[in-house]
Amino acid sequence: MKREPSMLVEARGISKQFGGVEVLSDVDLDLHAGEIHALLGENGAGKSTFAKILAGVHRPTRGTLKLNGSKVDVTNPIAAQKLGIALIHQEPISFPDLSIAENIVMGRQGGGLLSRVPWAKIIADARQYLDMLGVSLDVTLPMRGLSIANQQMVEIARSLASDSKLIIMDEPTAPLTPREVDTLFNIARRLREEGRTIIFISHRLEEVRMLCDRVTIFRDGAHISTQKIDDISDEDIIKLMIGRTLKKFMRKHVAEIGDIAMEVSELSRPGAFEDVSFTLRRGEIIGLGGLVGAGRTDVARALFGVEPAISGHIRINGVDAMIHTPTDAIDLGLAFVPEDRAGHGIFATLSVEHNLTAAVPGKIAPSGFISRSLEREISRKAVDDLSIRLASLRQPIAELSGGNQQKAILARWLLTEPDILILDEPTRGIDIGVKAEFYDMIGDLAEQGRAILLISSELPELLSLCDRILVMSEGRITAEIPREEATQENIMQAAVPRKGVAA
Amino acid sequence: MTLVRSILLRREAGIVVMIFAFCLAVGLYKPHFLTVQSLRIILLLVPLIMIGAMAQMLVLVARHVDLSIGSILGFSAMVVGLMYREFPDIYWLVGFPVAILTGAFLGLGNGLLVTIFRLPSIIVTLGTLSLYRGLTFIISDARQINRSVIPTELKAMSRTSPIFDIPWIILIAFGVALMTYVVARHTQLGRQIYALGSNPEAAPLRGIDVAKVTLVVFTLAGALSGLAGILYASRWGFVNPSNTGAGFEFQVIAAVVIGGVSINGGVGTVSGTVLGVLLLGCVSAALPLLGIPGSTQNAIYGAVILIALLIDRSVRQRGVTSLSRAAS
Amino acid sequence: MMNSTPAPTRELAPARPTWHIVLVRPETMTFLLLLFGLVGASFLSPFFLDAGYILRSFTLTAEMSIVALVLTMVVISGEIDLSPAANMALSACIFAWVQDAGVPLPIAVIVGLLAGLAMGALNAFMSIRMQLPSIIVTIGTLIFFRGLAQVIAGDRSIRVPDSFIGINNVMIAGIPLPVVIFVLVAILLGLVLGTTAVGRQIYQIGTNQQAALHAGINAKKIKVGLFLVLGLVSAAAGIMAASRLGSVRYDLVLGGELQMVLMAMLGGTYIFGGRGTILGTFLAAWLLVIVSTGMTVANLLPAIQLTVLGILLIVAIIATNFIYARTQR
Amino acid sequence: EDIDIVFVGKNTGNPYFDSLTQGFVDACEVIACNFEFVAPATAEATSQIPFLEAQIQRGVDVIAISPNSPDALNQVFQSARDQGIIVLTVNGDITGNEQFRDATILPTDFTKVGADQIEMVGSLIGYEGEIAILSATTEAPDQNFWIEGMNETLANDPKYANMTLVATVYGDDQPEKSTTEMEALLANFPNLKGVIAPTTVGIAAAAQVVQSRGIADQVKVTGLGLPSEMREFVKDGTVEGFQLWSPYNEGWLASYFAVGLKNGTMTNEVGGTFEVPNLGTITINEGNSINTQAALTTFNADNIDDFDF
Ligand SMILES: Nc1ncnc2c1ncn2[C@@H]1O[C@H](COP(=O)(O)OP(=O)(O)OP(=O)(O)O)[C@@H](O)[C@H]1O
Ligand SMILES: Nc1ncnc2c1ncn2[C@@H]1O[C@H](COP(=O)(O)OP(=O)(O)OP(=O)(O)O)[C@@H](O)[C@H]1O
Ligand SMILES: [Mg+2]
Ligand SMILES: [Mg+2]
Repeated sequence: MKREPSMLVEARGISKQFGGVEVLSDVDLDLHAGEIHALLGENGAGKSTFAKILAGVHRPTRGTLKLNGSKVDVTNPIAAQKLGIALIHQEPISFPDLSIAENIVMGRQGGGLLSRVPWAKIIADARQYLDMLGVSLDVTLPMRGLSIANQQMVEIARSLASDSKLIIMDEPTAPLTPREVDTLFNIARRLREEGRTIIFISHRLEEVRMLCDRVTIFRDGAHISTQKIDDISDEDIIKLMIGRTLKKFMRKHVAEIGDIAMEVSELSRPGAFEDVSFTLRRGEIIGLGGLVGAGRTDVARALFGVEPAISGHIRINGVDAMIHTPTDAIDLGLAFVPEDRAGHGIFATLSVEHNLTAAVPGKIAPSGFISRSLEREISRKAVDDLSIRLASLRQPIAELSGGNQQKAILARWLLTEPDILILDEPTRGIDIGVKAEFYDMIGDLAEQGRAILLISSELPELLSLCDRILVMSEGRITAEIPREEATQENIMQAAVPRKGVAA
Repeated sequence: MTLVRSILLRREAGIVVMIFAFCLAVGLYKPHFLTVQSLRIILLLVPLIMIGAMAQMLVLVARHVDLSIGSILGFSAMVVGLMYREFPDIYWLVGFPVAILTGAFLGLGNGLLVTIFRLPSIIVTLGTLSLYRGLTFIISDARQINRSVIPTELKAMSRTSPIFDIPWIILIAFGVALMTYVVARHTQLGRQIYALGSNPEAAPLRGIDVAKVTLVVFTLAGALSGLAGILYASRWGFVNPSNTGAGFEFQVIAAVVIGGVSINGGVGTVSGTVLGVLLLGCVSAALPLLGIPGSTQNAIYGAVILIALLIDRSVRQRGVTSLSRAAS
Repeated sequence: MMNSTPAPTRELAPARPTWHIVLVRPETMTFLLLLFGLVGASFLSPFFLDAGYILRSFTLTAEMSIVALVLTMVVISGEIDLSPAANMALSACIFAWVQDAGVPLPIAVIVGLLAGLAMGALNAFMSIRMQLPSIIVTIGTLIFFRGLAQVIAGDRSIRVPDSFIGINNVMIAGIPLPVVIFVLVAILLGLVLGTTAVGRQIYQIGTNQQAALHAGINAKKIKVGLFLVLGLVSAAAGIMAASRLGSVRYDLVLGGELQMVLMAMLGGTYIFGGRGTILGTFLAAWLLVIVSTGMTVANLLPAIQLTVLGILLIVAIIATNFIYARTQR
Repeated sequence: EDIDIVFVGKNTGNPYFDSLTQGFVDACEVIACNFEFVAPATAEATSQIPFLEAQIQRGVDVIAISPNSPDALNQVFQSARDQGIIVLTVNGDITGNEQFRDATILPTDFTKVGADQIEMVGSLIGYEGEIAILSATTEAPDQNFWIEGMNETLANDPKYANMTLVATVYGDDQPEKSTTEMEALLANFPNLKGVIAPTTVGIAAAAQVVQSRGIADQVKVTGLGLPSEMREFVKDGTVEGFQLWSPYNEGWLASYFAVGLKNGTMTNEVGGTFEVPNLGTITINEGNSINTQAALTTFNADNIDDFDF
């Protein structure tokens, strides 16, 4: 005899825009009381954003939420807390100077500002929750210096302490060891028995299958499907997650592969990546795939001299290169489009023009003084070449859409006439239309004889564009797959951390 | 982990060692420095700085800074002085609530500017440093409040004692330190101040009302500066529109930074601050005994701040190193 | 912060019209305030409106104004320096002390300048190399430099030779030399900041240091350079002040840091870096002179002046933040 | 036509100048002058300059000033006098730069202050024992001049043969520093009998230390102080006596002299004399220096209530 499950959360038409890009559109989702509900989707599908909306971190642009049948407005994290919603953030957040125990309770004790802190109880409770998780830490020590895994455990303990009806775990297992994952799962099941609801976000299908009751799949910010986990196969899940036809982005021409442009051997920066070696030839596009946090960005930053490697060699055009700063790299003909566009790419308040010419001061100011006409001419041409859509060269770049900002960054680098381009997630957060233009541009660049290292978390992108695909996992290159043999499955295989090896 | 903790612990132990070493060195040369009498001198030097340091500590822990506390001190002292002058018959203790409320009000002004307009506190308080000082001149008509105006009972607080022959103002200063300890360590407010300074981005995600806490911190700092203002009148027996409290903020910042309060927020203890204040007191008291001209004092303060900054950084650096070690 | 603007219109948003770009900016506010100040001061006192007097009054703050011009560049690059006033005093004291001890004048000047450079280097070391926040570092060095000046000069005023006195009495086309120097430095720095690649990079560093780094701009080098130039110019300003006053004491331009920061802020320099112009600071320097001279010649209490300074500073940052928020979107 | 007189004080909020200013104000109610008082917020060397420039611009007739610097103001004085403005230094002079002012009005004959102060402390301690000086800043010209006089008197006058000056320290005219210096004196010289503090901040701080330690019968504090600040210490027996002059009379005399000079009824010749109501006949001394009174006034429990400055 099965009872009709009671509904805890009903989300209707939830949408969210960031700076003009719609990252969630009209998501409907029902959550039953006492279920563990998996949320799956590719990187950037909008899972975290949806979670943050439930937890009051973001306000939806449109849409309504019902909790236990009554409409609620989760205006901020405090409100969410009061409604019994707890979120374990994907990147653990903490107060590094406060003790572990305090991090577990901070902000959720009642009482006014002058009410007493019940230290003994806080410490005892913290111990109890961490014990429950099988973690032995001195809870009176400050958070600072805790490993990511332990930070994650503290976050989980925090959500347990909160006594919430809905606990959202955003990739909680990413930094954990298998033993820790087991403990976490046992606790999650116990919480389910207590009638609480858990949203579990993960990229690891086997985990989802072990733990969850139902699964929801997001793709490109849209709700694709919700099913009982037993009713759907892994293949179907992956198909629903990836969704697109690969043909759409097929690279039209394959460029002629030329000389070795860059040769990297045994590059290491302990803590970030180890023993990275590969060669990159002119006209070649190498893909660098892997899960988020695999260390790909760190490799790119090391190659470009932003955060140089500790050991290993880089040879450019057959000559040993010393790259300590980006200036060194630029002089050697490298260019780097960083993944964090707002943080590392654009000068938001400066004009498009100033942004375009930032890396080529010598070109616009041959005599030391900037020539306005030269600058205008160069910028105008760059804008035309990449068909960047803008109202005026003098408008602040922040007023452009994300895709056009990204094109401007690429244009900036093309002005340096680089031989080697490192593109880190160049299409992240830009719309499908511009994406296609980007793919064409990348193909054209290769055809011009440039060497390209393309870091991407989107498998179709890698599959359709790259001549070879390197896969990284936990800071090491775990596979090198030629274009002909590459499939989503074998890339994923190499990308997923091997159980037991992780620590 | 324990490494970080032991360094932090050593920070306070380090100041204690410095105080002892300094006192011993001076004592070898001038044995008089090691007497109870000289302890009394040191303790009488520090009450105002101690109270100001408690105020500044709370502000710094919240990852702000208040440069206007000297001007708030001056303004509050002037308000009380004017009150005593205009209403000579008023009960003298009324000065305390008046000074504290005046200070709180000015502190609230800082807090509002910081929270409403989202301005950096350092610039806001640089502005109010000048503004509040100007207002002090205006309300006083640029005239000093003379010794005869300050009630005898108030002045006597710097001499007379209820217990163990320790003058009232020293007791008050240590009382304030104790209260700050209780607030910082044992109230929600205190912990939220630390949380806010430790990670301002995380604070709202963790349900902390950032604006409210910020306002309270600045108001509290103002109130304490106001208290220091009336104690100034007690200690020195006059209130001068241009001198009273001038440069106070720098002495206080020196004491607090020496005491191990991090300029990056989140870190700082009352005990460290008290020790920092005492160390400065020892230095101030020892200079004349050693015959070192008072004109070197500012250079010494400045150098001490710079050195404390470097120590602060190296402690943090080691903290970061141990973090990356733990992560790898 | 978490609100978002409607997406599709964003990309197509028309560029601001030219008049908007030209007029809606902090410098316009400064200029209007300047006119307003002129009119107001003329009403306050009949003795005010006299070009000779205004120029003479400007000479009194010309040294600080020159330093404020360089400080503007430091602030645009995303740092701040509160120590230049103390640097002026210490450099001037060292200069006067050295020449008082019998060192020939030109060498004494060089020693003074080198001292200023060393002070700039200390600031650069602490804030750039050790990566400590420059605002706190320079509060420390402010106390330290002033304290050292006090150690050197005590309460004494050190005289400079008569031949060295009187830079303010040298007239060029009827304009006192310090004012001429100020104008020239303003033009020079305006050109550097506005038309050279380095100037452009200063804005880029101040706007987004990480992005600048990723674009191959050597932010550290430029910032260190700015601190050094600021140290050197402060020293030169201190020595100019010595020539104007004929003697030097440790309390030279005591509290001048507030005025310098005020000049930069009032001219529309953005406290968080990336925005501001030399023109703005140039106008603000005149504005301040007019405001304070107007009040002084009307025999207003200095108290009122302090109050007005404080209010101006706060209002200036609020207004600048507001204007930038409006034009930034 | 009334004569416009401006007095530029060292700084605002300095109680000493309240009384001095009152002298000007009262005189200008009697004789034909307009008076204004201005002063910078801080007593820093250069802070008076804008105020002087403003007065020149206003075209006043007489600038009276208590200079904050003995030499930094020379250039401005020069341009004032070039415009025919009379420059009088009041209560302090620009020693070594006398050519930049017309005359100086000093409260008393400074050459006698040292001797008077030694006599004062001698009378309090029975002309026997260790004494010390707590002065203003190390470079304060007036104080240093008086201290020189004290040293000479001690060395040359047999009356004081049993008194030894053990230390001269400087409190920089700040209450905190003056207090610690006073405490250090007591610590370093346990047999100290008397302290001369020839500065108003110093004497109050010294008295406060003695009061708080309750050692008024062992250590006698004297020096130069304002009756309004010292009244309490005199009344409770902490201080038996101290000295000063009348700042009021300085302002009073300065006004009469200024108006006289401007009207041509008085001259600025060394050796010349003129009459001032209440003060009698005044002589212009060497270096165009004028004194308002011949000797210091001594204040004690008997007369302190007669003075309100
Ligand atoms: N604060 C923000 N501002 C602008 N864009 C954002 C912001 N947060 C997320 N995005 C964008 O929204 C999209 C969805 O991001 P979200 O973090 O929800 O993805 P996700 O499904 O959690 O991916 P992952 O598996 O990588 O965690 C991405 O394109 C991301 O770049
Ligand atoms: N800003 C940062 N601060 C601290 N740790 C970071 C930061 N960025 C990355 N990391 C950590 O460094 C490691 C490697 O991350 P990296 O960004 O290089 O991975 P990635 O494979 O490039 O991921 P992505 O798909 O997000 O680009 C991860 O453990 C990650 O948590
Ligand atoms: Mg996510
Ligand atoms: Mg990456």
